Amino acid sequence: MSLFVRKQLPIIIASILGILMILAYFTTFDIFAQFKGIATSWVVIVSAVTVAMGFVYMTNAQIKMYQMNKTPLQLAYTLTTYVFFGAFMIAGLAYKGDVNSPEYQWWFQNIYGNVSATIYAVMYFTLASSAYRTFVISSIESEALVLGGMIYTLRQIPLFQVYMPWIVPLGEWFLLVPNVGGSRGAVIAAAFAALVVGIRTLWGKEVTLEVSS
Amino acid sequence: MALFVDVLGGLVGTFFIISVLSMLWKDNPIFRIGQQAIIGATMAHYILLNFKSALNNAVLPMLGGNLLLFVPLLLGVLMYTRLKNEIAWVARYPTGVLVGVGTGVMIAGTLRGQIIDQIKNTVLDLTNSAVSGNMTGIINTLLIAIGVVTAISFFTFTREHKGVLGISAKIGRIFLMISLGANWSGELVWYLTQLIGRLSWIINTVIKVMLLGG
Amino acid sequence: MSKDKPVTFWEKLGNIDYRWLYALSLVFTIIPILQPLGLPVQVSEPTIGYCDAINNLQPGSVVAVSFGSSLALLDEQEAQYLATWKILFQKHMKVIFYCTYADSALILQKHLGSKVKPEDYGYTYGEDYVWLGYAPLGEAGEASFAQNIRGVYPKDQFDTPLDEIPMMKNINDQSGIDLLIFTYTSCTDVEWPVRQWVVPYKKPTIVATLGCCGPMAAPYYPTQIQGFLSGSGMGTELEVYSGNPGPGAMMSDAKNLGILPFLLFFLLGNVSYLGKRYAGGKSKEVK
Amino acid sequence: MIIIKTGTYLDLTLLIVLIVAMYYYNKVALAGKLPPLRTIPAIGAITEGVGKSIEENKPVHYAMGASGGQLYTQLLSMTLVALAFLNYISKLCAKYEAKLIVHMPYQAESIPLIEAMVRDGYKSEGKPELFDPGCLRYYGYGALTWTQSVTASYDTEGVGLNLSIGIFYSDCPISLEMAKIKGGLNVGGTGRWIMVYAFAMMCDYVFLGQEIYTAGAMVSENPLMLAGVFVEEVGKYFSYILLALGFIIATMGVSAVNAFFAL
Repeated sequence: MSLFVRKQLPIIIASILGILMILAYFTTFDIFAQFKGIATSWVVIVSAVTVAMGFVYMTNAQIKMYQMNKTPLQLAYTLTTYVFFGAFMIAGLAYKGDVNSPEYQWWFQNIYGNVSATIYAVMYFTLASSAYRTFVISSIESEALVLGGMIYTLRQIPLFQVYMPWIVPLGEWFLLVPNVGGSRGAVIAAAFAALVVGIRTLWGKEVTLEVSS
Repeated sequence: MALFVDVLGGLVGTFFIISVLSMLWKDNPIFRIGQQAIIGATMAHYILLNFKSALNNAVLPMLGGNLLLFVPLLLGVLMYTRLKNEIAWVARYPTGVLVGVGTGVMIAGTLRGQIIDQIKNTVLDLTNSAVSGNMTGIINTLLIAIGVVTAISFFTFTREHKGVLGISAKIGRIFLMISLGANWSGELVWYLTQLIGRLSWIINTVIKVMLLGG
Repeated sequence: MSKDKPVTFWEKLGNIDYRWLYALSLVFTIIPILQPLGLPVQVSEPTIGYCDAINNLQPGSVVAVSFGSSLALLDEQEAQYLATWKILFQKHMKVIFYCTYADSALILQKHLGSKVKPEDYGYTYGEDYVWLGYAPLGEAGEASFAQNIRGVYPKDQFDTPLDEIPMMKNINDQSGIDLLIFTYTSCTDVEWPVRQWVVPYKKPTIVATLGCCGPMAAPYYPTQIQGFLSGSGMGTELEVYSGNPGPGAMMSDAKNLGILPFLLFFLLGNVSYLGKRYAGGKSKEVK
Repeated sequence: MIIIKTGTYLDLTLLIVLIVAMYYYNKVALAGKLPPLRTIPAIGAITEGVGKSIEENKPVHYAMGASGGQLYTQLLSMTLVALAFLNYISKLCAKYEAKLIVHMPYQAESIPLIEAMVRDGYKSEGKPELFDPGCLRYYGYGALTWTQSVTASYDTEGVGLNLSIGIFYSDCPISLEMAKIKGGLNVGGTGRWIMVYAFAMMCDYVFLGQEIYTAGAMVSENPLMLAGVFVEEVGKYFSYILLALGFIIATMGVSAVNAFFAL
């Protein structure tokens, strides 16, 4: 197959599609808006069909882990993955209503629901330990970090709201004035960088895509 | 008394909560069993949801006569060529389609939502305060505007942070740090609530109600 | 934790094994769950505004609840929801529930099925409240709902066409709704009801969200939204203000105590830093 | 006939300004006349971290976020930057023969690009045989399985350098802190401002917000990517001008401001 077909044509397709999407945003021509509607629904389908590839790579990783550590315990870990994979697949396919069936929802709520909620809980610990290490008043910048963090933390704890009522307006002020100023500036700056990446992609000069070719 | 299936659900849920929390202590078989189980479970969930979506939104409508939907289905299948080195280049086509559409969506959304609207809000906040004559409001919104300008100046890379730019960048960095602290704080207390919620569920629902019948 | 072994007292103070912090946090959080302490709560203005927006409606007014809740984040918002449902039913509002997130239907099923049963307040399904099921609306969907409810939800959760539901006979769009309660978990979503309900129709609106999303909602209060709840803290405030005890009180107690180990470690970290800086050379080594 | 939608004139102006600036700076870059950029300390820390990994005989971990493979959303630019860094770290690992582990995001559609970046990294250092497909780890759907699996990987395989760049949500507070606790050198950043705090607090070296894009250009050493940094600066000047114009128009009242920004 020619170099053009293997390398350049996919990049040209990306550029053309991107430009058409932008025309849908800027122009009054209905045809572009219709095209945008079709294209955005198509990419969801492409993505959905691709999903089983994850299973291949997951299996690769499981094999790799077992090769690195050939013990009965590691084998048990690996088997656990496939047992639960099978259980969810069966629960999701065998019952009426598939993923909405009570049987599937039982699995989903008791495992997925609890684990996802607990993951957020674990973050409390990681945030607390990182603050123990980092929230040290050693420079103007770190003082600003500590001030923004601690005052708003105390503002959210009911006990401090009652016994230190001034913390409420002060916490709100930090949140609604310096926080808004800083974050708006950061968002704008990052947005320009994102735009440049976008324009470079349309130009056909995005290095990432070139490398992948 | 709670139903057996509820009790079983409670115990399974409790096992997984303890499994996740145990990773804070150190690596252990309970954590690893839970972690591996979740990989399998989420993989299956992801496949089920997506294949159902592909079936309902593409395969069935295509069989119903909308032949154009063959194109995204084919593009999706072409992604799998990545698995074989000799034909891996074919996967660039569906990737190009995704990236092209994504770029257009990104540029259109970023221009207004993340740049022009942010500037508009900065101007409008100050204008509204000035019109209302609220002195505190004017000072606050002026501070926001200063924060915006100086924070942007911090992200200047083509010149060294010296002179006026140095001062501005330094002020901007202070605004940015306060913002980081506030973001951290908002999430810390939220996560604490999540911790309370899970512990409360184990103690008040699983132990007291399901097991002790309270 | 630094890789080098701490030598001085000050260094050791700044290098305590994190697991002590984790263990103390767990213990301090569990105490109030086992034995609620009933520590006081101060009710804030946005919570009062939220509650009063419902209280000020005439009995029989129609309230639409856009319910976008997630199972994983329920701990943060359940107190808000349960107190809100209770207030709505106590005040005899006619309620239209519609779910905008996949998990929301499961949550609502549990709430209305066992935790706050509308029937206990003398409600009849289809006459006093309806549940329109789940559709991933997004902002465009919210706009469509305001313009034509049947266009988005032609049937209710139980597959009954809306035209066959008595309560929905004369309710076709936003004009038949007196108040919107919008619940969400993605901070920027607060803009949706503002853009699609408040700006075009001046519809009274209140919102409920996560604690970390409060700052994004605050700028819209009180000019565009009449009140807002962010996090379980404000859920507790709503329980207190409306006189409907719920899970929030225990949450607040646990928060009050659970945060203390962190505050202690924060102080230790700073004492360690100051000690190292000002007395580090002279400090006695602790073996 | 009006072909441009009302309400997009300002957007279009900004886009044209950026395109013209890109054309200009691309020419300057290809002529080799771009001035040097301000240094970002975190870039140097990446090489330092690879050295540390080799010294300690531990792997280099690369993470682009549990949801970091978004190819058709508004966050696409961050995915592309993360891929640029992946290519860079692959080259470094190939060059110094450090072991690399890539924790892939759950979006399976991004896997071909990820694999291509790593393969290219090894190939461009002349050591394609060192590439091990088993280094690409996939963990199923969502942040919860990802954070747990990444933590398990730190535990069982160790961590020398943990480079985390891309789209991060509530997954990074666990992965970064766990890498730190396990003795890893944390370097990273995200363009999502709401999560930058986690990087600022848990990383030894951090890229604050936009810095990931600039650093991405610097590590690529590609003149066109470096030219992009100058284009971004032009954009920032545009935003200052827009802000100043807004304030001038504000003297005519709130409705004038609304009318101007509705252009």
